[in-house]
Amino acid sequence: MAEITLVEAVNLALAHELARDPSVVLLGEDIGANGGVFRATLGLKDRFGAGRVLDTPLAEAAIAGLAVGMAAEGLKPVAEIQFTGFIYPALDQLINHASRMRHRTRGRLTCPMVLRSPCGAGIHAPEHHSESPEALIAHVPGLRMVIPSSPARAYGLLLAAIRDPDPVVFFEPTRLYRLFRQAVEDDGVALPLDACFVLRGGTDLTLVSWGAAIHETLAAAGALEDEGVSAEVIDVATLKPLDMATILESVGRTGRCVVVHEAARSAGFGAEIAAGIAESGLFSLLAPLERVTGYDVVLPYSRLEMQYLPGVARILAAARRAMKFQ
Amino acid sequence: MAEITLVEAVNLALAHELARDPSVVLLGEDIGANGGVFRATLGLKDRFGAGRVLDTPLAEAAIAGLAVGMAAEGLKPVAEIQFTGFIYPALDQLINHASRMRHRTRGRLTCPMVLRSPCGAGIHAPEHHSESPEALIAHVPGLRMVIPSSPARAYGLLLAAIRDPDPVVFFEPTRLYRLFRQAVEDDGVALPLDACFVLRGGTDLTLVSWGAAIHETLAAAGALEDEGVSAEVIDVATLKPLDMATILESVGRTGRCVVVHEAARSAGFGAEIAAGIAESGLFSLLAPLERVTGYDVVLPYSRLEMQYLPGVARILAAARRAMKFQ
Amino acid sequence: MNVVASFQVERLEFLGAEGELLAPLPDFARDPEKLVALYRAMTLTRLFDARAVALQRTGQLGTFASSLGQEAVGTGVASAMREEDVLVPYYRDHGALLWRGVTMVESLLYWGGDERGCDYAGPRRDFPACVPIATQVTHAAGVACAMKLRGEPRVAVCMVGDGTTSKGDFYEGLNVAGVWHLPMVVVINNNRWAISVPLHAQTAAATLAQKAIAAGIEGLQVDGNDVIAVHEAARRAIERARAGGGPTLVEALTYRLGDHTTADDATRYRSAGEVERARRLEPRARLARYLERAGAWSGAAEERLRNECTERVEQAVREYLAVPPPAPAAMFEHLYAELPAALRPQREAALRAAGGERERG
Amino acid sequence: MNVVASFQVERLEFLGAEGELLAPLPDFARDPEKLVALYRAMTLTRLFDARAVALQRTGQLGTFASSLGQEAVGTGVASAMREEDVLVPYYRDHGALLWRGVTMVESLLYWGGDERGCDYAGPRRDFPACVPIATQVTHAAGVACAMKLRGEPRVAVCMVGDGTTSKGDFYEGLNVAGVWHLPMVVVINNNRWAISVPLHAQTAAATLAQKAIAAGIEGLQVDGNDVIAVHEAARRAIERARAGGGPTLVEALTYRLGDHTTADDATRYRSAGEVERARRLEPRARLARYLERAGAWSGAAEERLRNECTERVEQAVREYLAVPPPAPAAMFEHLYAELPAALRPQREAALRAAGGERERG
Ligand SMILES: Cc1ncc(C[n+]2csc(CCOP(=O)(O)OP(=O)(O)O)c2C)c(N)n1
Ligand SMILES: Cc1ncc(C[n+]2csc(CCOP(=O)(O)OP(=O)(O)O)c2C)c(N)n1
Ligand SMILES: [Mg+2]
Ligand SMILES: [Mg+2]
Repeated sequence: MAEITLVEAVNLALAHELARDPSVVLLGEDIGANGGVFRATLGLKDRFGAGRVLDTPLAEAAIAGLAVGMAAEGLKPVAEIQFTGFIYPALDQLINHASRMRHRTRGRLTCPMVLRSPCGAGIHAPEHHSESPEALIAHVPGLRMVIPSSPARAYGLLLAAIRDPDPVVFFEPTRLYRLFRQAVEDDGVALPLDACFVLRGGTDLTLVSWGAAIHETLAAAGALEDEGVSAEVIDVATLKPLDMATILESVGRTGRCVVVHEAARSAGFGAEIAAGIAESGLFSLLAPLERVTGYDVVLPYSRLEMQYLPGVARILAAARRAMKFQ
Repeated sequence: MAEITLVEAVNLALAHELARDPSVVLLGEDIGANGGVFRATLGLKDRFGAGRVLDTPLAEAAIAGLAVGMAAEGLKPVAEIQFTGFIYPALDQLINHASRMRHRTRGRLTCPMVLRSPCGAGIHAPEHHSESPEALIAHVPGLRMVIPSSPARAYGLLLAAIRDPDPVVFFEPTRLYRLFRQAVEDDGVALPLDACFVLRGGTDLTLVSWGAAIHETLAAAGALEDEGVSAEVIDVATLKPLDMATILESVGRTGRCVVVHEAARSAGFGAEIAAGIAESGLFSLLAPLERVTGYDVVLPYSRLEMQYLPGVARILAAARRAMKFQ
Repeated sequence: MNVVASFQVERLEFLGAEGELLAPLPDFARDPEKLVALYRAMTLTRLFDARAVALQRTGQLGTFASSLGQEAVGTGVASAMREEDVLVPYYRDHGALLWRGVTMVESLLYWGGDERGCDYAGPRRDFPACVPIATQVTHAAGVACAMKLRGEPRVAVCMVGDGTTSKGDFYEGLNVAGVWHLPMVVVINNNRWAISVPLHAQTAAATLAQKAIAAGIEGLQVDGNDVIAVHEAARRAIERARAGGGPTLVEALTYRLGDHTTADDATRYRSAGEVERARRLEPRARLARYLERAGAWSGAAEERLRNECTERVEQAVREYLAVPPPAPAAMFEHLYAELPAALRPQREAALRAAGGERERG
Repeated sequence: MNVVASFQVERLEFLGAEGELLAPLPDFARDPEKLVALYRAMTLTRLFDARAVALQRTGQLGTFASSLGQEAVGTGVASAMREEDVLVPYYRDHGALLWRGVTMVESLLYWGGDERGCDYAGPRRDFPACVPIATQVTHAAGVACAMKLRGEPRVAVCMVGDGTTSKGDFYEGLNVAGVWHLPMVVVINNNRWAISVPLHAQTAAATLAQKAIAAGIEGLQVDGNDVIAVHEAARRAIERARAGGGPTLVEALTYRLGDHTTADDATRYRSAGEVERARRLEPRARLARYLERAGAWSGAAEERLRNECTERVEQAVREYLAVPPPAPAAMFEHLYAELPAALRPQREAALRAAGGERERG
């Protein structure tokens, strides 16, 4: 079984579905000969032809709108927005159309599309290339919001996203694209789109995160272990619909919870998890909930981005506060 | 002192600032001769001229982008998006430019603009005319997000928004536009943009809401009084930056909190308030936090919209659950 | 300076304002039966439309967008489509929807605030009316792209208003259609107003057809009050698209005789004189005059048609009014193919809340 | 069919590929000193640009977008502006920025990931480089609108790429500029590629200048490797705009000789032959040949210029590398005019976290 990177896992899943389902079509900027600016679609145009892998003009609203039209007409478009910083012109189509097509036509027309986009900071990219707008998507009824944090989950979740009969937004953390390799079998087995993943069991503290921040969270859990603290780490993976049950079960056991995400804090998706606990797990809490997030500031240019990101030290500080709380 | 409606208060504030500050310019679709589809800009073009009140072509991205350009060049544009359902094409400009202009130029260029937009359901409007996307805005660093719930607050907050040196998004609940009248003096006195309003004191329970839902919340507080429950009602009004202190102080006294909003629940702004309490007011809570919100469904067409909205009965049920909780 | 490219915009018209012939009729129009069919459809559209406005005025319908005076556009275009083509309409396309087989009951349900009105029993693949301006243009391009990729001889036909041409996605859609050579036709109902904004405040372009030039596609103007011209222009464009000839932009010049919608009051921003002048050019009377002169229509036929249409409209209204409101559970149906487990508690809460309301009510 | 509108797109060019004259020179170009000034600016731009690429390759700069081969566009346009005009550039406008007085240190800071690089000490009202494609076009329209409303004889000059012309806001901005008759000029750096997408896959339009027709504004094409043509076209357009003549779209035909950015590898998607053919048309050598023939330039002058530019560039690089990184508190500065109370705890947490890092580091 080959050890591959996350971006290779994305490529593998796309190839798998292109081969399996003739209605799958990829579209986006520079995804053809160039194989995508991160090479997520490398070789796919050569292998599946220009009729399956479409280089679009530079127009994100059109990319999303094309996908809506294709999906309603029976294709399974997998659209790429080159960076999440350029997804905003596509939001209108996602919110006003993709999410509603099935509902407003009472199931007559549907929108089985995927919108992939590389997200997140930490790769010293130019401005607008490091955004994490997942909370915006997760607020929209009718959409699904998925962010993998490992090659295996990228593969399995992307298969599931493409096979899902409804629109799925799929963010791929650029910081993880080539961070590490993992054995991934091209077995076509999808992962569930309605479940968190418990990456590490623990009894004293629940750490909840998703995307690239999972890795600082896991590192923090490792450091906590050295301090004698057993931290459970949950990768939310699918933010919408949210598997709150897994989180509540964990917090019910540990009584302490730190949520970690890269996006700005206010009205970030961490708030939804905190709210879910305050509603349904309140009295299991032994310490105040903590959020370790990007600050509520404009994402700084690259020289300061590491100061902005929730690093291991900040996660550890919050975890220690939670553990010390009496 | 004249008793006026909320939409008249908006008009009054716009007129006041147009008269006071020659750099104020209004722009938007149908705001001129037509006075806006809700008449918020009624008479202003006649009074201040076509050089101050600009009817734009039908292009929301352009409206927002024009405002950014005008603001950076020293004007104070007050742009109107005809309905919040059509704000999505403007988000790119709000998120990628308006919110960042000051930050990325280290204060050299700034963006003192206001983006007004009628929001919310309950007026039996066609689809896309009843949206409440305030949580999307409230997530964006560098923006302010304001929603008034009475004529007086509309007047005072809009004055403040226009005078603010940074970009402010200002949603006006259409359901309140003509729901009731209130005495509003045209005294040019602005209200603070960083404070909640305690509309009603109470000792047993804190009800937090904003926009049109304030009125069902107040009605519920009235009904609770009849049941012997003293409910405090807080109008958040400015969602970003959020005055969490006022909410925490109240919940610290009452120990019970219900957050009410019209928007869909998941990752709605109620989550941020719940998170703030779970972080900083956890152990004052005597009952689980409750959110009474729009469901996580596509906003239904008008025949079902009242079933979607958080009505008095649903607020009461939640309040009673919170009160009964031991 | 050297000229490196030149362009012309042409206008197609056959019937003058008095129903007189301005040019030799195209083939299809030589058969009076064909024209009578168009006339009947335009008449039904007009009566349906007026009835819908009346329903709104009496609180029995939501906000409604009348197509008064623009019936030749929808009827002319839809009648040039094949059944297997896909219509991507906007909210003012009653004539096109009726011709495509959307029922009046469905339309009334839609405007009455009931999603079931978009579940067309007839044209299953046609899109529901689009409200967010211009967003439908990229949908049509997506539909056309699907057709082209599958090698199907089908065409996506998209309807837009004049104000719509100012919006970015209108242009993005045309540009993609051009470079991908898609089987797509975009028809502009140029009714000269976008709510209160007249065309001259919308764009400096002398014609809207010339917007095609930016996308490198075919564009032409037709007299949108001349159903023969509209049908002929649409037919040529659709058949060219079907044959692999690429997309076309058709600008149909007409006039919005009514208010923008029932929520609007057009007297606030335009003169009665302008409306009166435009009324003299309206499409139904013009075709009637031509047909009468051609001996294909009569006062008696007109009366029969009106009665028949009125009866059909009233029957639809009765059926519409008898439809009970959707159950609250409908909010959770068709949200996703299957309701996610996370949403079940909300659904139950909604049903409880609705039950409570009913008990109290 | 009647023709209701006709349009032509013209091309302006003066210098051929060998530096030969194709047409009588415009007035400004009769003064060799003026041309030498342009040549010097293009040379500085090219050397700066190459040094920036080298800095990136050695890890001393972030991703950088070279303007190699397109120097005539930025220099030609900016040199036609007045100081009080406003430049609204995109990320590939090094030549224009330099001419406007943005320092090389500022540019390097920007590309090095430091916001202070956008705090231009020189052109205080010019916009920083725009990264989200096409969004700057509506900014320029807003700037131009402010100028017009205040009655100022100033012009907003906006730079875009060829791929940019596919995006909706490009078109929305042009359309607004047209209907409001704004003092705005949009210049397309048509370098034939948008990352890996060649122009023919971007649009079916034969020229990009014809996109002006959709907006009802002036449009023309220039040889973008001929700085005289670029300057002259920009000058005419800017002065027409200043005089109240409305907006113009200028398409400058050039070629992106380098990779899209330092993160790109253009050999993946285009042939070496194509690049070689384009290199023969590049703007600097062409102008040098003309100036040499005109006796206004020499090998010695060239050497002096290179040395001088290299020294200036190296001095800027040294200054850039000496700038310490911004303090973490900078994240919270200039976020709002005044930091809201709600954000103070976050600021303190950030400073604590940064302090902690420092202690451990
Ligand atoms: C994106 C968007 N912005 C604003 C509106 C509100 N609105 C509804 S119709 C309309 C005018 C449309 O004019 P036009 O395209 O000419 O079509 P017409 O209604 O005249 O047929 C506007 C501004 C909308 N529906 N969508
Ligand atoms: C809205 C948006 N989408 C995508 C990108 C990513 N991107 C950066 S440059 C570029 C190509 C731009 O091509 P063109 O307009 O021709 O300018 P050039 O870089 O060739 O000068 C793309 C797709 C972006 N910056 N903004
Ligand atoms: Mg119109
Ligand atoms: Mg280019």
